[in-house]
Amino acid sequence: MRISGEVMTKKRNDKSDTDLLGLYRKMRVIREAETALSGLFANNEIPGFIHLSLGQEAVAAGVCDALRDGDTLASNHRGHGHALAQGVSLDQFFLELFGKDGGICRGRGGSMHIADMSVGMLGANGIVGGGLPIALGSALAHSIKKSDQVAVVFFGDGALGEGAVHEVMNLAALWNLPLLMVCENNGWSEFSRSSDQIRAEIGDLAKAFSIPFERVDGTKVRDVRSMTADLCDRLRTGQGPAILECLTVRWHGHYEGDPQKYRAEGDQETATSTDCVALERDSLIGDGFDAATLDALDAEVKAEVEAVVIAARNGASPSFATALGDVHRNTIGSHHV
Amino acid sequence: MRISGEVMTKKRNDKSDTDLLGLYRKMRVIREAETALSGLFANNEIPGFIHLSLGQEAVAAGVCDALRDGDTLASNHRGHGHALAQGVSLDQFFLELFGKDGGICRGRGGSMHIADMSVGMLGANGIVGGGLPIALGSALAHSIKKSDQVAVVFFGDGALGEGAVHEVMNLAALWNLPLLMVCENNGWSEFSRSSDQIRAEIGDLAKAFSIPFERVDGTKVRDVRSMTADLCDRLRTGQGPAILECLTVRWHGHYEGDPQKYRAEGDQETATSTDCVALERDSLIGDGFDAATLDALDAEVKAEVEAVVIAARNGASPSFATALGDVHRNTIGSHHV
Amino acid sequence: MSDTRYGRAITRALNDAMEADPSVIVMGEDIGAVGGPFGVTRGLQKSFGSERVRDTSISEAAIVGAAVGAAMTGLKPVVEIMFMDFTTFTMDALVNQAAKAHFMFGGQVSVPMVLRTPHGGGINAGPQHSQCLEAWFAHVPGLKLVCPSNPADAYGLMRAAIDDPNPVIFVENKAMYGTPGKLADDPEPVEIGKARRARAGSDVTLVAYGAMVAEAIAAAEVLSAEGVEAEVLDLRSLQPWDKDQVLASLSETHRMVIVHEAGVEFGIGAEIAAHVADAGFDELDAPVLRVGAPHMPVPFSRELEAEYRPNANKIADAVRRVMQ
Amino acid sequence: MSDTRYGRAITRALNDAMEADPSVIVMGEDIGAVGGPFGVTRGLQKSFGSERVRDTSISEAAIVGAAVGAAMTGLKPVVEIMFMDFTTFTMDALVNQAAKAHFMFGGQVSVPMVLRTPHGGGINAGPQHSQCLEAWFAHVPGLKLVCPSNPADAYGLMRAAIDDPNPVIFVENKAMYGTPGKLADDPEPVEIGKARRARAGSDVTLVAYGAMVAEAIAAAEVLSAEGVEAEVLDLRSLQPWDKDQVLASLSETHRMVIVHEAGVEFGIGAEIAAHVADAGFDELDAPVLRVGAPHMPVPFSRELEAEYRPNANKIADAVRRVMQ
Ligand SMILES: Cc1ncc(C[n+]2csc(CCOP(=O)(O)OP(=O)(O)O)c2C)c(N)n1
Ligand SMILES: Cc1ncc(C[n+]2csc(CCOP(=O)(O)OP(=O)(O)O)c2C)c(N)n1
Ligand SMILES: [Mg+2]
Ligand SMILES: [Mg+2]
Repeated sequence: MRISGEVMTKKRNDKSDTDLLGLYRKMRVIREAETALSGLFANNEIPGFIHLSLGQEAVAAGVCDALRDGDTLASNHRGHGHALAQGVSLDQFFLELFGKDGGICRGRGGSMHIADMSVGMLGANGIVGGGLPIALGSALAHSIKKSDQVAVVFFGDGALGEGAVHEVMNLAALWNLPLLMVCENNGWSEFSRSSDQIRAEIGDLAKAFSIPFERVDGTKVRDVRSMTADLCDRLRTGQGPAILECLTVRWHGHYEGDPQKYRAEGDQETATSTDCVALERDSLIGDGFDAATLDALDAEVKAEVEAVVIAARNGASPSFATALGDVHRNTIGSHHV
Repeated sequence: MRISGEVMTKKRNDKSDTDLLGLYRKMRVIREAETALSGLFANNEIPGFIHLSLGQEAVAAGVCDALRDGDTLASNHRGHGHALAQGVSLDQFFLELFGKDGGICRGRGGSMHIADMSVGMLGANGIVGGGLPIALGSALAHSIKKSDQVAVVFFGDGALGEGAVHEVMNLAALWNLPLLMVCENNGWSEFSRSSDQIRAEIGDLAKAFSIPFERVDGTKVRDVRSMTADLCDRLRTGQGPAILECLTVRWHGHYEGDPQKYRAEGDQETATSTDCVALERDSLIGDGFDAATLDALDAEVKAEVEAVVIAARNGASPSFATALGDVHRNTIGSHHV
Repeated sequence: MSDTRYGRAITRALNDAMEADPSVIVMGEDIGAVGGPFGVTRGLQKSFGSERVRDTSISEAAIVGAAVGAAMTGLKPVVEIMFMDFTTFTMDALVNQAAKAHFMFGGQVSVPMVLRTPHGGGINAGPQHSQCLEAWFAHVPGLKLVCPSNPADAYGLMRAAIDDPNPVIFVENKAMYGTPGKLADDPEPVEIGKARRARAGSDVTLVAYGAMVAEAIAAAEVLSAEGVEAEVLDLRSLQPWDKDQVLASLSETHRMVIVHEAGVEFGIGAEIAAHVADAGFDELDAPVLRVGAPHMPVPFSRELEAEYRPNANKIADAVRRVMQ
Repeated sequence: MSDTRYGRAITRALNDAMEADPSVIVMGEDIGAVGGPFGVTRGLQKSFGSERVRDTSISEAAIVGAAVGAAMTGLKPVVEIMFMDFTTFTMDALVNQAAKAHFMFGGQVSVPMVLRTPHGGGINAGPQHSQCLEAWFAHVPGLKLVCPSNPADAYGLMRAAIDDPNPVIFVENKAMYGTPGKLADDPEPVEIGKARRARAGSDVTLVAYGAMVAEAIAAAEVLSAEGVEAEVLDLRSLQPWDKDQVLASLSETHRMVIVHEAGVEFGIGAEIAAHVADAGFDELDAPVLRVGAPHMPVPFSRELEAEYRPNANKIADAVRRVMQ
């Protein structure tokens, strides 16, 4: 079993200084990485299409920061933040988005398929709702192995349209599994208001399945983090699954390049007026951190992303023959992750 | 459009004498037909496998009796009662179960696929939950055509495991469709207690989707009928979908031949101690019908079933060439039912 | 005649069908105001309202199942599944319900519905947004299956698909939405089941469909310079497919190469080759070759995807092999 | 050596695998106390408990998806899907998730899971409980696919499938659960991808799998009396399949008939015939024929189903055609 490994920042439940800075740094990394990606995409440097989580960084950072080594995570199409917060290395991340051989998926997956078994990241997913059954199974494995690990899955408010999501809620409850289902409610399902697609509140569905449910302001990273930590504490002691709804805002279009004509006048401006990264920066200042420390951190992250982008852009291309030889895992060899 | 046609008994919302006798007769027909089938199956006269609804007759009779010409109905694997109550002719029903050319599906479908467009019966279904999306679409058609027809679907308590069922609840609510979802809760999902499979009460799910919900004692045919009629009145005036849960009992095994070793000591005896047909007979006696009238009706139904069985057994076999020529509807010709 | 594009021709077919028949409705995810991510339904909701041009939740299974029930109740639904990869969710509704209802219910009812969906690569959409899964549907009795290669056929096949009383899977090629072409002022339906000779030739028959028709023609031009004249047949319909025309061409050329973007193994081309190896055996002067994708998921990166996809070069190489 | 049956051999394989490896678990609908409607998992829950032999709700999509996640997290799940017709609900989990994870994630992870499911007719189970849908899975890169024809292979292939680090679809034939046969006292896995010569012969090669192997042998016996000696190859694995052995046999017999219970059109046999029409072309002395079900849903009635299914007579007729 290789599910374990390094994480970007030490994960702790206490709120020491390094911890708070580490948490903030996670958000910063996501912000800088995706801001860079937005430009690169516009410049036609990134193949395919990408869904940015700008505005939603606090959810990814807050949830993943509360996890422990060996926990597992399944994500969705808007998964850059989840991957980075979970500790996927920044250079392998960018190499993948550029489609390079050094990418975490060797250039075969791209934005919607970032996975990194060394940090328990079981994969972003191009299929809406696709991560939930996978996370259910991962939680089942934790439970059967009698470990105190948890499985976490991120999904959007629009994913409630998919039946399998409801199947998973039922089975997680029925089997009392350590599964934390994190709904990132940004109000949108692609080009539509989720309220035009989904008639149920997730909290009411949770109630119907007798699953403990919490809702937090997903732009407050500390609230997200502490609520996740609390819920995971319960999960680790065999108290069954939980659902966490994080109210958040989508700054950009559904995908980059989306002209967003469907978005009402001023809506995007309202959304971007809530900046979870800036909010946390203000909190840190309020806590007594000095601006210079934070400026330095910001600059360092920015420089790191810039350096990584330059390296990734020039990464080696993947070999077709290697890819073709990798459709199956060879029968001889390790059978496990 | 051919959805319309004869029905077994006139459908009325008042409770006149003929009406009550008609309602009782429906239950009787189902009881006799399935009792006969049980014997025929044991005798290896019926191909394939069959799921009997003995004990549950009041649900089928009560619901279907409240429907109107032009309403549509989708059913499930335990659908004999639904078909007969909806007005599928007894001889075409038996011919189908024997696999004969004169069967309502020309011997191609059998027990799990009884359909009769002339009475709006869109089909039993071998796929658990399979009827719900179909009924949703039928309700959509009623709605788009601005008719006041309703679509009804029967499903079991075990079907709540299927995600598509939840998708349908959401869409029916979202689109405010005239869809009545009737859950026959017999406590069983095949060889398991449904409570060992499903963590949510259907009433709580209904609530989560803001769908009006009612629960009735499904062994009381008059209660089922009047609740259905009330709900359909609402549906016909554009007030959106409803869910009706009918508590009922499964007398026989999941399928005929099921040894039911999983059933606790005495459980089946308890189940069969509730006889919805006998209950209604008692009610009729209480209402002043004399036993002789009812005896005559019972005898008549029994004789009819016996005659139909004899005829069906000797029905002509279907032609393979005809079947092979019927995979598609010919392009030239009617495009509608 | 007017200029159009592959995607716009489909839009027009939907529009014309909705105008001609009030029972035609269109459903799908975000197909209304925005017209879907590829814009194929753009403008329809404005013309026909949100009842008939209906946005749905992300519920592919229920939507396609609902199309079955709606079709049984007198509508003619056209459902968009945003990427063919998501038809994985619709298999029960299509295979166990739509495909079988006519047969299984003794011919009582038909299911006049269309499922539109784009397949194929070329835009680096990665392994879950690029698949060509049409072989699955061709194997299912009761379904029809078409895949146009140009705007005029896209229009004509869509009209025919909507008119057809049976469930039809209408496969679009997402890299071709912008492909230009001509459309008659009063365009006709294209009969389902009939191939089209896209290029005449006497030395070898190239059988293709979808995006590979243009590649086959390009290969034929190259080969022509080498003295080999390839006939190119555009299948257009995959189930049923035009056995007669394929065999007739073979009996002129005696050589055949079958081309599709989908994976070769157990793909559409396998059936055509197998049929030819039976009914056309005596006409064959060379092995039947197939050109298609290798047996691997569609890779993301530009280089990998480019090498993954079949193209004129690979087709020409295959023809050179059968001409030896 | 001991006497066993097809179904019991699978039970024993599951039992032995669970004993050998605590990471093997079994999941499905009603597979626990009752052992499933066909009794294949009977006794396992008693031996291994309800954690490892786990009853599920009627939620095929989530169960198979959960198997993917469990496999990624170190378990080796074996999932029962009660009838192959219900794999329609599992396509996303299998095709978009299980099949692609190893490739799409750059080789980081494997998905060692098995999906067991019975296909086929013969018990008048009707159009939604009798389908043979294996051709779909053979077309999907990343999945393996096997279908045993006898108890010993059922055991050996199941052990190999569970040991395999990739997702394997294990197709059982529901009419064969009671078929008797021998099993070694200490039976070995059967390598995936290797065919088995079920009968030697020099005049024609019959390629079959599953229930049709016995029919092919029966046909061969009849033909033998007519002076035609048919070699019968039991494919056992369908993806990958044993191209070498099939071509080797062809190069001895120069004639081939391919047989399966599934529909002929776009079925497994199409790929085999197509491959032979390419790589084996020079060895062929006669058209390649296929025997399988006609392109229609599986009908219910006894007469219709009997006529629908391929059998020894139809196989013998096809052989007589290629011997002309
Ligand atoms: C099965 C499936 N259906 C449709 C899509 C197309 N699609 C991608 S994202 C999306 C909207 C998802 O909304 P939500 O889950 O709220 O996530 P968000 O984009 O808001 O983060 C849709 C419809 C898909 N990828 N997969
Ligand atoms: C998709 C699907 N999965 C599994 C089955 C097998 N199956 C048939 S009926 C049944 C139990 C259904 O229980 P419920 O819905 O409560 O109906 P009941 O049999 O109690 O009337 C199962 C598991 C099936 N027919 N279809
Ligand atoms: Mg959203
Ligand atoms: Mg039940």
